[in-house]
Amino acid sequence: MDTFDRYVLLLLTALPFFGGLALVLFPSSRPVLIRAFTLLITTVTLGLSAYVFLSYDRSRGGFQMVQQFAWLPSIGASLHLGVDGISAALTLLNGIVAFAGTLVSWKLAQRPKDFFVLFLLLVSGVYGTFASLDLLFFFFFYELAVLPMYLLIGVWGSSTDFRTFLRTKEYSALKLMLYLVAGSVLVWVALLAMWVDGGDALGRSSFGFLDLQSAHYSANFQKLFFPFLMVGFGVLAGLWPFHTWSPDGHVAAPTAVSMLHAGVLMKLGAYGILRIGMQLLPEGAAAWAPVLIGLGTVNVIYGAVSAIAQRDLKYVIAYSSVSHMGYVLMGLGTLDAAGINGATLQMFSHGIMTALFFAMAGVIYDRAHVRDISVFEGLAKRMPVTVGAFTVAGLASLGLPGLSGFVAEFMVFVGTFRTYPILGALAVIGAALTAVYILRLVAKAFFGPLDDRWRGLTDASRLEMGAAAVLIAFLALWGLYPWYIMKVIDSGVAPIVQRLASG
Amino acid sequence: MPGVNFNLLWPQLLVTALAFAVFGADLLMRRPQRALLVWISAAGLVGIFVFTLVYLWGRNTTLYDGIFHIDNFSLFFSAFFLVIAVVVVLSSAQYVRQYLTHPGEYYGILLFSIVGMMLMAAAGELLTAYVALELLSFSLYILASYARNEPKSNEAGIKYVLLGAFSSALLLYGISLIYGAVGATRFQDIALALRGMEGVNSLLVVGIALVLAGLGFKVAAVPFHMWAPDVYEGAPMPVTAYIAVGSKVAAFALLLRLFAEGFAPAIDQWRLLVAALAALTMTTGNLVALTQTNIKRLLAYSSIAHVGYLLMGLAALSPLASTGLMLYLVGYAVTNMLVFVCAIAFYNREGKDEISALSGLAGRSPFLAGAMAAALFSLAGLPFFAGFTVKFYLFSATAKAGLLWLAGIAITNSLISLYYYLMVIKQMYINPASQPTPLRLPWPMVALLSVLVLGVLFVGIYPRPVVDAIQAATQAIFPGGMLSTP
Amino acid sequence: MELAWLIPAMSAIAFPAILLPGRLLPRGGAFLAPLAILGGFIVFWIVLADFLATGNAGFGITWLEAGAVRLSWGIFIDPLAVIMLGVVTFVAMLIQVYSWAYMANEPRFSWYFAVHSLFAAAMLTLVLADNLLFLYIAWELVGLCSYLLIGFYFERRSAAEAAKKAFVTTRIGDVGMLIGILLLFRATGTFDISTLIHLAQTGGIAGGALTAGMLLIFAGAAGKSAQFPFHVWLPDAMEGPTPVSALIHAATMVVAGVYLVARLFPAFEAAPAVMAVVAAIGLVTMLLGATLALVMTDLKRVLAYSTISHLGFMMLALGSFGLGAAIFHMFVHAFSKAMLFLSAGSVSHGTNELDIRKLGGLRRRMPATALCFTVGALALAGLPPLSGFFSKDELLAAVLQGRGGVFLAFTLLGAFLSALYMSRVTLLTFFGPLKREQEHAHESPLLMIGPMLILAVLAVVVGFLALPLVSGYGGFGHVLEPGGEPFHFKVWLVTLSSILAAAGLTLGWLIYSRGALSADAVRARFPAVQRVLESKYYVDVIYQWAIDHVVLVAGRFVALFDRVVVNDTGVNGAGASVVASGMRLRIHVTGLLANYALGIAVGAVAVAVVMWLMTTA
Amino acid sequence: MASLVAFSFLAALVLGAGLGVVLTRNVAYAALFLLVTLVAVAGIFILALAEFLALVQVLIYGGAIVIVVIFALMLTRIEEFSRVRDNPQKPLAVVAALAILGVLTAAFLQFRPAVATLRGASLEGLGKELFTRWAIPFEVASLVLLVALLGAFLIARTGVDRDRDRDRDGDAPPEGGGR
Amino acid sequence: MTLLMMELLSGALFAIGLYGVLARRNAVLVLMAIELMLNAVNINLIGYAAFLDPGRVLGQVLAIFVITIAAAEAGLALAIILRVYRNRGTVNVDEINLMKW
Repeated sequence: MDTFDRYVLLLLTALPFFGGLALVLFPSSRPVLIRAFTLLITTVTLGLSAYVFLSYDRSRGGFQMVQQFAWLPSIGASLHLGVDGISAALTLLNGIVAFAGTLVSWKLAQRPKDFFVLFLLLVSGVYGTFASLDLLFFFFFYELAVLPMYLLIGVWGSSTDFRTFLRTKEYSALKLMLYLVAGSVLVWVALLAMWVDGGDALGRSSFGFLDLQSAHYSANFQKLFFPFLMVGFGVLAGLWPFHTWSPDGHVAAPTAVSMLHAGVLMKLGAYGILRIGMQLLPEGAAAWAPVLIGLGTVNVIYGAVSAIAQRDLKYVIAYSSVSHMGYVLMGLGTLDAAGINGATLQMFSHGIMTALFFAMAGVIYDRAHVRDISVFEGLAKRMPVTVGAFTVAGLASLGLPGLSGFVAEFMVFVGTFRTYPILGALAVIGAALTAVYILRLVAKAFFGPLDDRWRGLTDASRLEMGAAAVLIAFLALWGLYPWYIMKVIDSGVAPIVQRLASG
Repeated sequence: MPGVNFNLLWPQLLVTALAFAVFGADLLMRRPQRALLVWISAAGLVGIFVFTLVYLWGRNTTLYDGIFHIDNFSLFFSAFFLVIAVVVVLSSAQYVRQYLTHPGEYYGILLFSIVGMMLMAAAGELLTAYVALELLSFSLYILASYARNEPKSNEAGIKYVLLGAFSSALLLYGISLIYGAVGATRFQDIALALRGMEGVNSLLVVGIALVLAGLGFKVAAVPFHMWAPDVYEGAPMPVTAYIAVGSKVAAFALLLRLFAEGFAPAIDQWRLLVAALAALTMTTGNLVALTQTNIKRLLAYSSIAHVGYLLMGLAALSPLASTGLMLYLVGYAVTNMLVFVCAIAFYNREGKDEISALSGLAGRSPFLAGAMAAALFSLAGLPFFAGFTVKFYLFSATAKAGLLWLAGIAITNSLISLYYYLMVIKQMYINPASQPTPLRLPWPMVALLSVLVLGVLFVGIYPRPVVDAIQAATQAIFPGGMLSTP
Repeated sequence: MELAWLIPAMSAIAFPAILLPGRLLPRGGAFLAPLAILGGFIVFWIVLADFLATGNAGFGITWLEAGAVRLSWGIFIDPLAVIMLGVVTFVAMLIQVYSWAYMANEPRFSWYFAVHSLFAAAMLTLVLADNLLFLYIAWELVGLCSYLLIGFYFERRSAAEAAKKAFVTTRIGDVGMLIGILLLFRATGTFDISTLIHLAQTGGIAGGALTAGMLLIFAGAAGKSAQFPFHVWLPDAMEGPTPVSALIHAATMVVAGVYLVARLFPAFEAAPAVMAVVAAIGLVTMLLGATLALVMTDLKRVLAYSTISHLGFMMLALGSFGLGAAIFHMFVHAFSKAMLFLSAGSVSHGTNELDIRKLGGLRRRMPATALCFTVGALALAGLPPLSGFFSKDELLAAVLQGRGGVFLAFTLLGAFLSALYMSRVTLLTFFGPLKREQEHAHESPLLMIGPMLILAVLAVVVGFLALPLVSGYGGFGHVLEPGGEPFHFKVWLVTLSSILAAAGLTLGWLIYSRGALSADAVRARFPAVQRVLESKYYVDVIYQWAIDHVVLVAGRFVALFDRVVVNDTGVNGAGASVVASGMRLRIHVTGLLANYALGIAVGAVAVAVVMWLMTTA
Repeated sequence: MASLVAFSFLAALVLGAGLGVVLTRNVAYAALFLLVTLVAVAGIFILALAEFLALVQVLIYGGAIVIVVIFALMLTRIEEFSRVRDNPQKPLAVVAALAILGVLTAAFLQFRPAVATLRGASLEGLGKELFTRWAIPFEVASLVLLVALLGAFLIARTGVDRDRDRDRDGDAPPEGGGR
Repeated sequence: MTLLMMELLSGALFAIGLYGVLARRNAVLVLMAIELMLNAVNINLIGYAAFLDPGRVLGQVLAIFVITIAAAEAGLALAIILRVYRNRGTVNVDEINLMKW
């Protein structure tokens, strides 16, 4: 299987990409064929990503399943793929969410072909980012993952009327796109600086991650450019105060896109901070960690408090994402093995959790055509499975033990308490705030007597239930049995922590 | 004549001959047959393209003591111009058929301008470069005012010709000062004089400055740019495409050789200036483009912005930067041709060039909308289109030359540009169509668009063959790596 | 002994087993739950036998390892754990049997049993956990299950709200607890309870950290055990099915807090300031519960406030260094309170009514229920020689010894009130003439009466366990605190407390049965007191105000800030200013050729000047 | 000395007439002033021993350009003919002109190359050079002239292009007139 | 007569022409002003050819080209101006501003 191992990452990235392109040739009049093909692709990629995750040799560590193709030798860029423990886990996450996303998009009626083409391109971009060991291609895929968002939200999204003001899908799509690209402006500048400086140190130009890892950047350089990466990637990770694209964007997006975006894409940002920022610029990371962890704390509290006041179902979820990404950022900011492990697991578990949230919110919105919490009452009676799954996601988000969110958050807390106990305490309080808004929502919208308006609602379809089941299964699996995934993640985190400690 | 080998000018001669042939054929043919002229021109150009590549491949020589250079650089650009010409000829077909009685005149003038462009890339001397530039410019003045009864076209013509003459005067005065300072006009003589310069040779400095101003006008660099939007808007659409792509590539070919072979020794004196011009140009272009409602005007400002990026390559002058600049030219050209051909295809059907007219295009013609979206994303520098790769390369090269701040400004600018490109995409994909009738394209248009889309993707995904060719071309103007090679 | 983990495991497995494949079995597989807990109860005896033979034991497996942090899943068995295991399995089992009949007509029958199982499993895990992290995990699951069970009738708005309130309120305490655990972890690097205790006793933890940590952990305990000011959720938790109340009040949930303090008792002892807080909170809670129990009109609410009051007793005892007394009181209280709730359930089953003003004379229709309830009430009132009498006396002794006279006086007041409200609720419900509305009241089926009777018997007899009955057994408290003295009566205290209990009962009888004293008259006499009591000391009002005016307002403010300042001003403003600068900039393209030419000329001059300057520079 | 006097005279004429071109309000006068300037410049050429250039100057400018200019003037708006106004940015134009003059003057004064004695080129040498080394640019220049003539013809000729109703392909007639 | 005089004459004429381009409204007059500027170029070229260039020829060759192309340019520009006049009835460049911004 060695040969297969070397090509699996390429396959994983290329399959959705070319699948998407192939989908262009399908006749628009055969939506079933299009969906089935998409499902086939996402199922196969789920299998492949599971293979990557399971066959990753955690005892050996390091980058595995490596493959390299020269691309532009004159500037030292090559298509260099490989995964370590962190990216192996996140690859799996992408596989799961993409699969579930396909299932919940089954009934999409408006221009399904175009939708799935863009959807697959998005998926491909995410796989590519996680698998890239070359900064140019990292950036390439990173942008590729952002690119389809504009159309996906702009065309298939929904506008929200708050009566006092309006958030149109066009506005949200535009803001999201410009914001994320604005973040990548900083990233790009930092990458170029690292390329130039690293090239001087190495004596040859290279965008290769492993090459640049051995280029020793001066402390001043690192301190200068780490914030570029931190803020640049932070934008995608929802770093306060650069987060406002996220609620509007997530709310406006169609269900599957919200799932993928909040579930996976935001993780790209955190992954970028970790992989490029912290691993390549450890001294810079050390100098800026207090800022990162501080902003992360603001994220946690600010997002949670904002979520309390939201009336729209998806806005609650969206602000909860802001809040939960705060834990990821805090975990990264601890520079501590436990914290970074927790942050990575939090990426994973928040990805699953928020995908579940959005999937179920999508089911509700699909049936009820409104998302205003105040008009819902007693939905649990008519939609027990949907509501149950939503509640599971809610419980995971408030850090209930037994679901993976707890393990992740707990690790972050442990890390934070080691470094900044006060912030750690605030983060724990954030978890209590989560309970407040989630339970308020559940109590208001799902429980209570069934309103007559909602007597005609139907529960989730089998496919939607399937999606929910897959997601819940992983929430519970890593909640009850985190040992395996933590081992894999830790094999990736350990070298980073070592670099942080020695740098 | 000693040391002269006219054989090496076969491509230029052939294009000239083709131009005369087209003129003559137009006069001899009856009206319905004249529709064939587009094919004759295109086929001729393709033939010359093949011939040029086969015949001149690997030659490296100069004619007339360095007045002309027959090297990989000029070969690369000759081939480049021929490709551009083919696309422009093909995309003009419908315009010509609809509005012109004598297509031969149009194609003939177009072909003459190609000769001018090829000579610009080959010129190693200021006067020759000037004459070649005027051949191109005159053709463009004529083409810009080709819609004789359109007030906007007239206006474009008069502004273009008067300002062009004005800037030519500045350029010529600069040449005269350089001549006075150096006693010669060859690029290498200038370089020699600059290298041997002790203290300040004010005549040379002012001369270079005026040359820069004159050529700055041709590429529409700020503050010499204000003609561009008006001319773009006023000129017939295929001509706008040609001005946007062809004249700019040619002017940069000239600039690149002039700077690399002539001005390079004084790089410390002009680097920051060019960098500042680049920053000013891209920022102005992008900011003003934000407010446009006409697609041609939007693209005019957008191409001003792109000139800013291109000037970065000049400011960062080095083999790497020059490779980046030429790669950017390739990406810019193929992308801009795509976007213009899309606009032309739309205009041919609808007769509208307002952005708002594009609303709902995705529903009316998914292919056209897709092609246009690809072009716009590419212009914005998003992956996996040409724009991403070429920007990344050029910006990297700029950063390498110690101009990271400039690259930063450029990257920020490409963010600003994304906004207005998205506005167009929004019209096409999100806004509903005012008249939802399907929009069908003639097959040649579809074929042309397909080729261009493939080109945009090719440069974006697998740029290596192009880069290899460009590196060969770059070696010709950087003999022995005059500047430090990274 | 290693089998101990089976006890929670069986119930834990019952949860998914009922939910997933269970739907194919008769009655939705609900019978798996009682089977599982019965299994647990059987294993308990094996464990007990082992324990008596070998003493304390524990073992664990690694659960998670990341960097230097290693978390293990382990169990630890000591007398406290064994006692709790017994109580929990036994009471849970009885309640499940009872529920089988009580819940028979519910649509979500199997769901109820599934969650019930999980509840028991969580509580048992909590009891067995050898480290704080796992204790916390089980702790949270207990909270979840109580949430699910309290919200069982989620169609009722009040049930939904009550469930939310219970979860959120306890969660707030849990936050403190988690912070406390993490603080201790930061100080010691371990979650292991024995290690922590050892370090605390040997001064291995800095005083500040220990005090802060223990205080925060106590916040968690206070939340779960409904101590002031976290007590508000408990009365509302009555919205769940009555057997659930029995479970929560007797064997699980509320005793978790007491158990936690007991589990960490040596560590608490090492932080005397925290102990004082524990005692004070316990005292306040005890009085608060007792006074409110006196004015409630809902049968279950009276019992709920009585629970609060008794939990206060337990905390008070713990705070007075009386570990044995507290646990013994918990033990006794578990049986009595479970039985009282089951009886209340029986009442509601027979009459569909729980408002004591509408009940009365039920002993004529429901004699068994009446008997059980009365026994339980008397036991809790501390009438000798029922179980409550023993536990109360041990408790009083502990308070006297640990906290002195003032605390004792208040404790006695509480004991008196306890007797008073118990007599009130019993007399009003079961005695006196049968109300006309209750003509159709009927006795409950045997499946319900059986567990009640068993518990009634226990409520009568378990008190004697306090006494050193056989050699080698130094009484209940002595088992827990082997170093302490065996239990003995302080005669004056016994007498005093018995008199007070009797006085309370008598007063109740005078007021509510004989009508010799008018409750209304008392009320009219002290309108302010009346108002305060009926408003439940305004605690709920204050909370509601805080939620409405602090939390929600803060939420709205932040949301508005986010929209108006961060988004509309910061983001849109930045975008708009770019576009605006474009608008401003574009006027330079005037359309006038002369201007264009001027631009070119000025540009040329500027380029020349700049280049010249750069050359000379 | 004589040359200096002649140069001064001619320079004064060049500048005076040049100012006349840009300052006079009568278009016809401007054309005449231009003619004067051109001839005076030709005189300067003679002083600089470039007789052939002087000849070219008089023939091409004096002949061709001025005639074309006058021809064009005939066609321009009659009422403006004698009273053209300048545009409002005149003050700025003065500043710009002075600025460029200042830069140039400074450049001329600062850079003083070693000057050889004044010497003219032989006409023979000029012709030889022009048709050997500069043959290609010369040919290109002829192409430029051709293009200019052709363009002038194309643009200035009267008559309309093909009417829209004669479109062969029957496409929907686009609006906008084919810009 | 010295080189400097020629240079200054050329510079002055160039500045005058430049002023004319910037200040004139009539397109034909603008064109005339440009011709002045080109003449200034030629004075310079001839001057340098006469005083500096050892070959003496290059400047004159350049000047011939300049004159040729200037003539062609004038012709073409006039044709365009004529066209504008026919269509718009004016040659005032200040009035030719259909397109702006």
